[in-house]
Order: sequence, then structure tokens, then C-alpha cells
Amino acid sequence: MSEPAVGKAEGTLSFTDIEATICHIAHIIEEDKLYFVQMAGAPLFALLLAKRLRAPGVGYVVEEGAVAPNPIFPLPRMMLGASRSHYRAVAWTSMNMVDAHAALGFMDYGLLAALQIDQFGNFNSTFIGGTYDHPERRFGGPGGANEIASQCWRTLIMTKQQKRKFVHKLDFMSSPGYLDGTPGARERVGLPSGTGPYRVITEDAMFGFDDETRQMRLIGLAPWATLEGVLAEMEFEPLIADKLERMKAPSEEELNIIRAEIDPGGFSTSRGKWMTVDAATGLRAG
Amino acid sequence: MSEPAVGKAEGTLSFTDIEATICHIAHIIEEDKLYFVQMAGAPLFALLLAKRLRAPGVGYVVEEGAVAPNPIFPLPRMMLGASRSHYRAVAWTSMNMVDAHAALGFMDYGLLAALQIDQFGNFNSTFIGGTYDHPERRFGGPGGANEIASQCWRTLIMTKQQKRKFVHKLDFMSSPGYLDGTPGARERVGLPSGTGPYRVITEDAMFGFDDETRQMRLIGLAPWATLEGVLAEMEFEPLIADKLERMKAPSEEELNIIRAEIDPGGFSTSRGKWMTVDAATGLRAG
Amino acid sequence: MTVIASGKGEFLPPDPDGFRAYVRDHKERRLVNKVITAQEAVSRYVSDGDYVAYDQNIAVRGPASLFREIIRQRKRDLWLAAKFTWTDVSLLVAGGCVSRVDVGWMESGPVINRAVKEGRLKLIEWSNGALAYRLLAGSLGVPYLPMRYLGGTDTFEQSGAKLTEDPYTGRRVCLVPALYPDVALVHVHQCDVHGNARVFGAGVSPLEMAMCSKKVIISTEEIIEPEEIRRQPQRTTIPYYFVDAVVHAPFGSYPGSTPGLYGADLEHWLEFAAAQVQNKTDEYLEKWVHSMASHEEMLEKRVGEQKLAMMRQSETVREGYYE
Amino acid sequence: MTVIASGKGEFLPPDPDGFRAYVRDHKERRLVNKVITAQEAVSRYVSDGDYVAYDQNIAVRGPASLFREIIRQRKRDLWLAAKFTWTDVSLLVAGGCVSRVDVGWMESGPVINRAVKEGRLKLIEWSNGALAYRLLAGSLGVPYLPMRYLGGTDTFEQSGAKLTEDPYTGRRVCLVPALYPDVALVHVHQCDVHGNARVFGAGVSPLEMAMCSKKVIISTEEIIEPEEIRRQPQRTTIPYYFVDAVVHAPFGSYPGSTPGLYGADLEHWLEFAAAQVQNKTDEYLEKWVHSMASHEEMLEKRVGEQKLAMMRQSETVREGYYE
Repeated sequence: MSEPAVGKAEGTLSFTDIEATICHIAHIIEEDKLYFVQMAGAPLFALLLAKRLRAPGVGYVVEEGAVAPNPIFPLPRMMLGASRSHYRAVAWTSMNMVDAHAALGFMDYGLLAALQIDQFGNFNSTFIGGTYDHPERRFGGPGGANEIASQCWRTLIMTKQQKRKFVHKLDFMSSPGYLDGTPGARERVGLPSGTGPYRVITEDAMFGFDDETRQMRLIGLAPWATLEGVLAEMEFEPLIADKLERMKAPSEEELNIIRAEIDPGGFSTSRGKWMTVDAATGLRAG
Repeated sequence: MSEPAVGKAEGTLSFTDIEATICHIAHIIEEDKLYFVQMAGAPLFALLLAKRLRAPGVGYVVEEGAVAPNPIFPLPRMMLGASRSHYRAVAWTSMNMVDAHAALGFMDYGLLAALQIDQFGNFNSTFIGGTYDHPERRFGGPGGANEIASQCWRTLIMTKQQKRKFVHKLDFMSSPGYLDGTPGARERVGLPSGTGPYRVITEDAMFGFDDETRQMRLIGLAPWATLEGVLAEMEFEPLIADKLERMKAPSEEELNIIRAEIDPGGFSTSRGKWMTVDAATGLRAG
Repeated sequence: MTVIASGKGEFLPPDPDGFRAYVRDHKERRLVNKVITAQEAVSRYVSDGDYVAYDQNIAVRGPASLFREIIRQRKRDLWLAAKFTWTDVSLLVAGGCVSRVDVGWMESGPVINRAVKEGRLKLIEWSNGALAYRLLAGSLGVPYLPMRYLGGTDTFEQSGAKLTEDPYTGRRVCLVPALYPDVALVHVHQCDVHGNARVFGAGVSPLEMAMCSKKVIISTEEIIEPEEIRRQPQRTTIPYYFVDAVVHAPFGSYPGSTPGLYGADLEHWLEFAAAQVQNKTDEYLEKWVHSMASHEEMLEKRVGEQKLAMMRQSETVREGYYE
Repeated sequence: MTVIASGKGEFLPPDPDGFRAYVRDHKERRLVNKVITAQEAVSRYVSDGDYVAYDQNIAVRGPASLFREIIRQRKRDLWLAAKFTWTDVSLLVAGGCVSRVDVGWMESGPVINRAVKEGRLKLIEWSNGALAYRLLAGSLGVPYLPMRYLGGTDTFEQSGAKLTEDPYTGRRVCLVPALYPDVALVHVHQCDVHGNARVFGAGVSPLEMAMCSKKVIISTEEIIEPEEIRRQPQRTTIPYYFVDAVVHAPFGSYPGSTPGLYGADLEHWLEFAAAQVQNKTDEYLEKWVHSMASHEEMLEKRVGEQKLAMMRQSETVREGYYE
């Protein structure tokens, strides 16, 4: 069940970690770029939030072949490939077709979610614990993430700010970041040159990558987050930007749109960790 | 200008060599097979004649992607890809699509025309005389013949019964027959196994190929044709079947359909060598 | 054009010439009536051990009635291509039908996890796109296609992909083997009795799959006249000669939606989800599959006209599909 | 995966990463108005030395008004992909615009023969299908595709194909290099101002070509509203972001037909054929191209409303295109 956007206490906002991440991503969506968004769920919600609020003309494709749709809000709960999410696209095509659009370099940004990520932006969506043949917990697989992360110019990856997510060594590398970080590592395995992860976004922070060493670098903090808090939730230590950007907090308007129009019923977004912040300062009020 | 089907003398029929060949091919079209027919012109006319007269359900594709059309007769003079020739197809697709249908083995017969052919059924549609860089006369190129002759199970090739057509050595091998005739020759250069030329059809004769040596074999003669006459119009000597089939002569009905419905104005079919035969016996009456 | 690295995943060996020979000997070229029941279609065209591909998933325009018929007939040892799927793989695994899955994406809950742990289910890694691309390769009649992803990952290692040097540029490129499934299942909006099928809306790879599968079963919401197909040739998704069987199946993607016609039944999924968590999928299958003789009986006795009417009402968009 | 044999034909080297970089730096991602005149489009997007591909031919739905604009602007040293063409190649060669042709099929009369003999025109051998397939390879963003033909022939020898061993089956298969043209010209039935284009009827490879060409000029019989495009997304052949320029060109394929709209002008071809035989193509070009400032002027002064009306009347089929 979703909580009201305006929290229990006067002047506070309550939201889940997933909702916070969705808002952070929505803030960096650029209207003059093309996006390839993986399946339904939080990555698509982030793009739709930006499209709904401030970038109505932004173009995106989804794996099952809809090109630049204008979805009808509110979306149905099972929106994957449904008529309301493909509404008023400029073209209805197929998976091979949109993957080819990405192969040709038309997709500026890939937008997707990861279970686990390492310091070079490689990520896992296959299994956690155990071995490939005897996994402790098997997940759904890379889906479209491998082709998106390989072929779009820049990849935006969302995950949670948890130690088990930012790991020294992935249980399984489902999709490529900068691989071992050496120059030309992606090109040596056949991936298009000049591509790679661009931002990693969590509820608390935003990361980029060093142009030379390809290591992950902390570049922004949510208003309620601290450097120490973020580092405590990472197995590896990232580079840290000279000047950390102070990210914006989710707004009441954004949260209302997520809950009433994009993910009515909170099917995906309400299943996270809740936090409450001061609406004016974004500082934790819990 | 086309001549009337019923010739000058009572009880005779006059037609061109091309018209005769079209009728010969039409007689061997099988309604339960699929055909890949090269461009507009005589090969397509032959299929349409069979479809119009006795095999209305026969399916065929053309290079520009129409699948199993039911053309409107009379056809327009420039019928290539025109609306009347693609009428009531089951699908309108593209060149790569129908080529893929052939690659997958769905096309039983390819049907096309050649400028020059050798004893293994290799053929030329590129140039005659001189060298590749300095041709005496340059022609249009293979068009779709290479993919058709490579990928359909059986190829039907029409040409004229002339010494310069049946040659020891092609000026240029545009499209493959059995290559050098050795076992596995086609497979060694990447062509699908079990494919190759099946019949060569001229105004005077029909040829098959030996299963072992892959050499061309004369198997049928038009009523007006003689063994000696046919051999005199070939540079190489073909194998000769033990029992030569006596082919049927064009009928008045067939000629009328060609001239009035399939090629009105005789744009393609009237530009040949005329002959006149006795309508009852098919023997030359000229 | 050296092979630099090869994944170690098992894959159905591509055999373009073998596929061609099958087509030559078994595929009907004539325009004949192919309408049969789901029972006949699955009995005749799905065999134990077959590699089965299908388009879309149990959420949207999946061949759900055919999934249930496969479970009802207790087909065994199937190898599934799970690209862009959902709970459909779990359903077929719960039904005891599956021994191997080529993974793009699938819902991976208790049923899958249990089957993997107990060694009943072997998974092989690809991605949604790689599986669709393998079908594209199959649809072109070639043994493989080059592509620009998979390389460098553990996914590559657990797949059947290869890393090679491109003889044209000298640069590196991955190859994936073409996929020629034994069976394709495609649920469509409209189809004529000959198998000329129309899919409305975006899709995954219905055409590619129908082209490169040995046996193709179409289930269709509606059977339309052949003359209607010929009046709008551009709307045909799959031409007749690829198709072996046409099954008339209104609400054939139940509990999923068919865009333009009806929405999904969310309650049904919650029921399956609960059955998974409570380890009661046998009871779920007994109720929805085994105790029912057919899709029609299930719709009548288990779903009911009232729910079907609600599903129809919940689809408010016809534009682009039927208009 | 050894290369067993290579054709010796010159070919535009495939460079998928170079194409990607061009796309990144030059292609517009926004929905902007791209309507300009033919004069502007050819001046801005066709350069001397460019590799030019186009869909269909001067008989049916070819970009004939753009051919004439290219001749009018005296573009030079173009390299043409002549797949499934007709007298269009002769026309452009007569106009002095062409130095190389990749041959699938073309009308090859006195103009071509003379140019080849005089060394002004270099021909390279492929086939219709091989050129379309090279565009398919380009549209997939890969350096080459394997295929099952060309091998064993002199066509192979004079092409840029290669014979290789397939690393999956050990059998032999040909490869052809992907084609990434500099310019694509596509004449369509309908297009919106953003470049979302609709082709009605069967075609050769309009989409593949638009995807893999650096610069894409669409000429269109009709400009329709963007909202109309979005009401029927399945009818879109080419999405906007592949397109650089939209030229409004009613009767744009004159003297050829546009199926569903107008038939061809047979008399015009006889005039061109006569000009070829009589070695008077310069006079033909002066009359139809150089003395006219634009396609519109040519339609008005040289063709005339009466003939245009006859061409419209001669097309009796709208079914499948507009109905």
C-alpha cells in the first residue's frame, strides 16, 4: 500500500527508496536525446516521470518494439507491452528492430536496473550466491540489459545503496560495464567503441566514471545522504569528486504523479524502504 | 505488333519463339508448388499463363516482395511492381523477406531467363564478348537470378535455341548451375545442398540434367523440332534421353491469353522470331 | 577470421540445410484449411524433447491456451526459448514439461529456483535480444549472425556465442548460432483458415519465429476470410506457407491481455503467485488445467462470462489495432 | 573460420563504428520540421563522390524528381547501388553524375555501354538480393552477413564477397560486406514533417536503406499530420530519427507510377529510349531537366495537367494501398 506523499508530520514527504531513485533519474533525462528503456518497472517510470513533467517530447524505445510512444496515464498495473503504454507511438515494430536502432548508434542512453554492480559498472541480474550451476537465488536474467548496456552510447543504471549491491566481485557479470577497466577492454570483446556506463543512481547518491581508469566516482548526494553513509553501503571505495553535487529531493508533485498516474497501486514502487524527509530542506525527518 | 493467333493460312497458328517457350513452361507448372519468379517478362508470363488457364491456386513470389498475388488481367504494359500485378497478394513484403523465404527452402522452383548457358546449367546475364573490363556488349546483370538459382530447390531456365546461347564456355558465369559438375561442387562454395538447375526450356526443346554427371540432357522436342535441328543450335553436345518426349504445341487459347491479357501489345513476347505451324499437328507450316 | 573465444553453453546446433530438407518434405505449399483444435494441434505438432519458442508472454498476447494444452497433455523434456517472458516459464516448469531453458528474461520465483536446485531444470544464458536475434538468423536461413553485444560477460561464457575477428574490418565481433526451433507458438489477432496471420501492435519476433520453426501453431482471437487478407496484404504478419495449424482461441492469451481486445486478469496472477509461494502449483494446475478438458471449458467454468466481459471493458484502446 | 576465397571487386568498406559516430554527431533526435525543397535537400545532402542508394526504380515509386535534381545540380562521381533498377542508372550516367555502379540489375542500353567502353563508368558485380542484403547488414549495425548464394560464380569473383568456413557447422558460407551508403533517396506515399514515412505496397528495402545511410532524403506524394502517424503506428515504414529531409513531391516518381495513386507515362520512356539510341540524351536532359528550374515547373510545362490526369485515371487500384 502506498503512503500519502505528504507524510504524517506537517511539512514532510514520505517516499520509498525506489521512488527517490526514480526522481533522481527523472531529473537528468534530456529531452533532445533518445532512450532505450528496459522492460516495465522503475527505469521506465523514471523516464515517464520526466516525460510527464518537463520533457514531453523525449523519445524512447522499449524492447518489444514501440518507438516514441505517448502513454495514456494512468497506466494499467501490468503495463508491459499493453495498449496504454504503446499508445500513439510513431511506430510499432519488433525487438530485433529496436535492437538494431541501438546497434546503429541512435540510442543516446540506455536506462536499466541492476541487482549488483562493481567498480567498473559491470552488473548482475542473473543470480546471487552459490555458483552458476548451483545458485542460491536465481533471478530473471539479463533481459535486454546486455544489448542496451553494450550498444547505447551511455548507460544509466539504477540500483539500491546497499553494501550487497556495490560489490568487489559480482556473483555473475550479466551485462558489461567497462569490464576490467583497461583501455579498449570493450572493443576487444566486440562491443561498439565509445560506449559504456555513464551514471549509477541510487536513492542516496549518483556516480559517474573516470575517463581514464574507468572507476566509479561518487559525484552527487541526496539532501538526506552523507558521504560516510553512502560509503558505508559499498563494499568497494569509489573515487570521490572534488565537489559533490547536492541532488534535489523528490517533490510532492513528482510523488503524486508516480503514485496516481505512472504506478497506480504502487505495484512496483511501494515495495521498498520508506523514508520521511522535510519537504523544504530534504533532510531526514524520520 | 502481334500477329493474330490464327495464322494467314487456314488451320495454322503463328507465334514467336518466346511465346512458344512461355507455353512450354506453362505446361510444366505444378499447382502445389511455390515458385520464385525473376522480375517481369517472359518467365513471369509463363507462370501467369499456367495460373490463368489451369493452376489458379499456384503460389509465387517476386523479387520486390509480393507473396502469392492474384494479378488483374489484362496487365499493364510496365507491370514491374505495379498495382495490378501485386493485386490481392496474401502479403506485401520486401526483397530481403522473399529472398529469406527461398533461403529457408520454401521455394520449390526458381523461374528465370538466361543469355547464355553451358552444359552444367551455369548461365550468363552480364555481358557477351570481350572481357569483364572491356565487354563488347554489356547486359543488365544477374538481377535476382543468382539468389534464385542458388536457393530454390529446382531452377527452370528459359533461353533460345541458338548456338550462341548453348556454349562451351560462358563469357561470364553470372549465376550458378552445377558449376564444374563434380559431386558437391555447389556445397563447396556455400550453396544449399540438394539444389540446382532442373529444366532448360527453349522454343524447340526441353533439357534436364544427369543425376550423376550433372550434364545437360535433351529430354523433349517441340512438335516442329528435330533432334538434328536442336543439336545444330548448340555449341556443346548434350546427353540425349533414351526416349524423347514429344512436347505439346501452343494452343490458340494460350496464345490469345498471352496477347490479350498477359502481355497486351506484345511488349515482350512479340519481339522474337515468328513461326507458323499446323494447328492440329504442330508441324511447321511456314 | 579466427575464433578468439567460445561460450560453453549448450545450444541447439544450427543446421540450415537440415531445416531446408524438413521444409521441402513436410511443409504444405497449397492453400488448404489448417483449422484444428488445440488438442489436435498440440498432440500432432508438439513432441517430448522438442525445442519450443513462442512470441510475447503470458502477460500480453502470449499463446496461453496452448501452454495449458501442453501441460494437459503432459508433454515432457521441452527446451524453451525464454525471451521477454514472465510467469509462463514457471507455469510450464510447474507442469513438469520443461528440462532446459534458454534465458533472456523470465519471472524467477520459487518454482524456477526449486527446479534449478533439484537439478530438474538446466538454464543456459542469452539475453532477450540475443534470442530474438538467433531467430532472425534462423529466419534468414543462415548458420549464425554477427552482433555487437554479449562479449566480455559471464553471460557470454554461459552461452553458445563466439568472439571472432571480422574478416572485413579486422575488428572483433560476436557471433550467435541461428535458432531453428522445432515448434513455434504464436497467438494473433486475426488469421484465415490457410494460416495468413495478422498481429496488431508492437511485438517481439512473431514473424522471424514462424519462418524458422519446423512446426508452427497459430492460435487466433478471430478467423477471418481469405479474401479479407488479400484486400490488405500489408497487414499480413505471417504468410500461410509457414503455418501448420490454426487454432481458434478467443481469449487465447488469458490471463494476459490481447491489446485492442481485452485487458489482463490481475487476480489470476495473484492466484498463481500465491500458489508458487505456498508450493501449491499442483492444486493450481488441477483447477485451471487438468480438471478442464479444453480452453473453452476453462473459460466457461473457471473464468466466467462476467470476468470476460470485465476484461473486454478494461481494454479501452482500439486505435491503431482495429481502427 | 578461414577465408577460403575473396572476390576482387571494389566495395565501400563497412565501418559500423564510423557510422555510429556519424549518427551520434549528426542525426537529429528531436521531432523537428524537416520539410525543405528538393533543391535544398540535394544541395545540402548529396555531395560529389557520395555513395547513393535509392529504393525501387524509375518505373515504380522511384525518387525520380530527386534524380533530376541531382542531374540539374551537376553532382559528380557518384557511386550507385543499382539493385532492381531500370533506366534510372542510364539517366544518371547520361547526366554525367556517376562513376561507379554496384550492379544488381539495370537497363543496359547505349548510354551504359558507351560509358563502360570509354572507361567513364566502372561496374562492380553483385545481384539484386546481394545489394538488398548488404543494406540489411548495414541496418543491423554489423560489418557483414553470411548468406547462401554468390559462391562459385564469376559474379562472386567481381564482387567483394568472401567464401568462409562457418565456425558453427564447419560448412562453407559466403559473406558480404555491410553497406553504409552516404545518401539514401526514398519516395513514399505519405510522410509527416518530422520524417515518419509510410510506403504502401511491396517494396525492395526502403527501411533497411534509411536505417544504414548517413543522410536520408524522403520525397513524398503527401505530407500528413504527425497525429495521423500516431493513430496508426503499424503503418509507419520509416521512423523519424533516420530521416534528414522531407521533400513534398506529388508525382515524384514521374514518369514511373506510384501504386495506388497514378500509372506510368509510357510515352516518356519511349522518348528516353529513342534519345539513347539516337545519342541525343543531352537534348533529352536539356528538355526535361536543365531547362526546368524544378520538378513543379517540369510537371507544369513539360507534362501538363492533362497527362497527369490521365496518369491518375490509369491507376484503378486503391485497394490495399489507401483502403
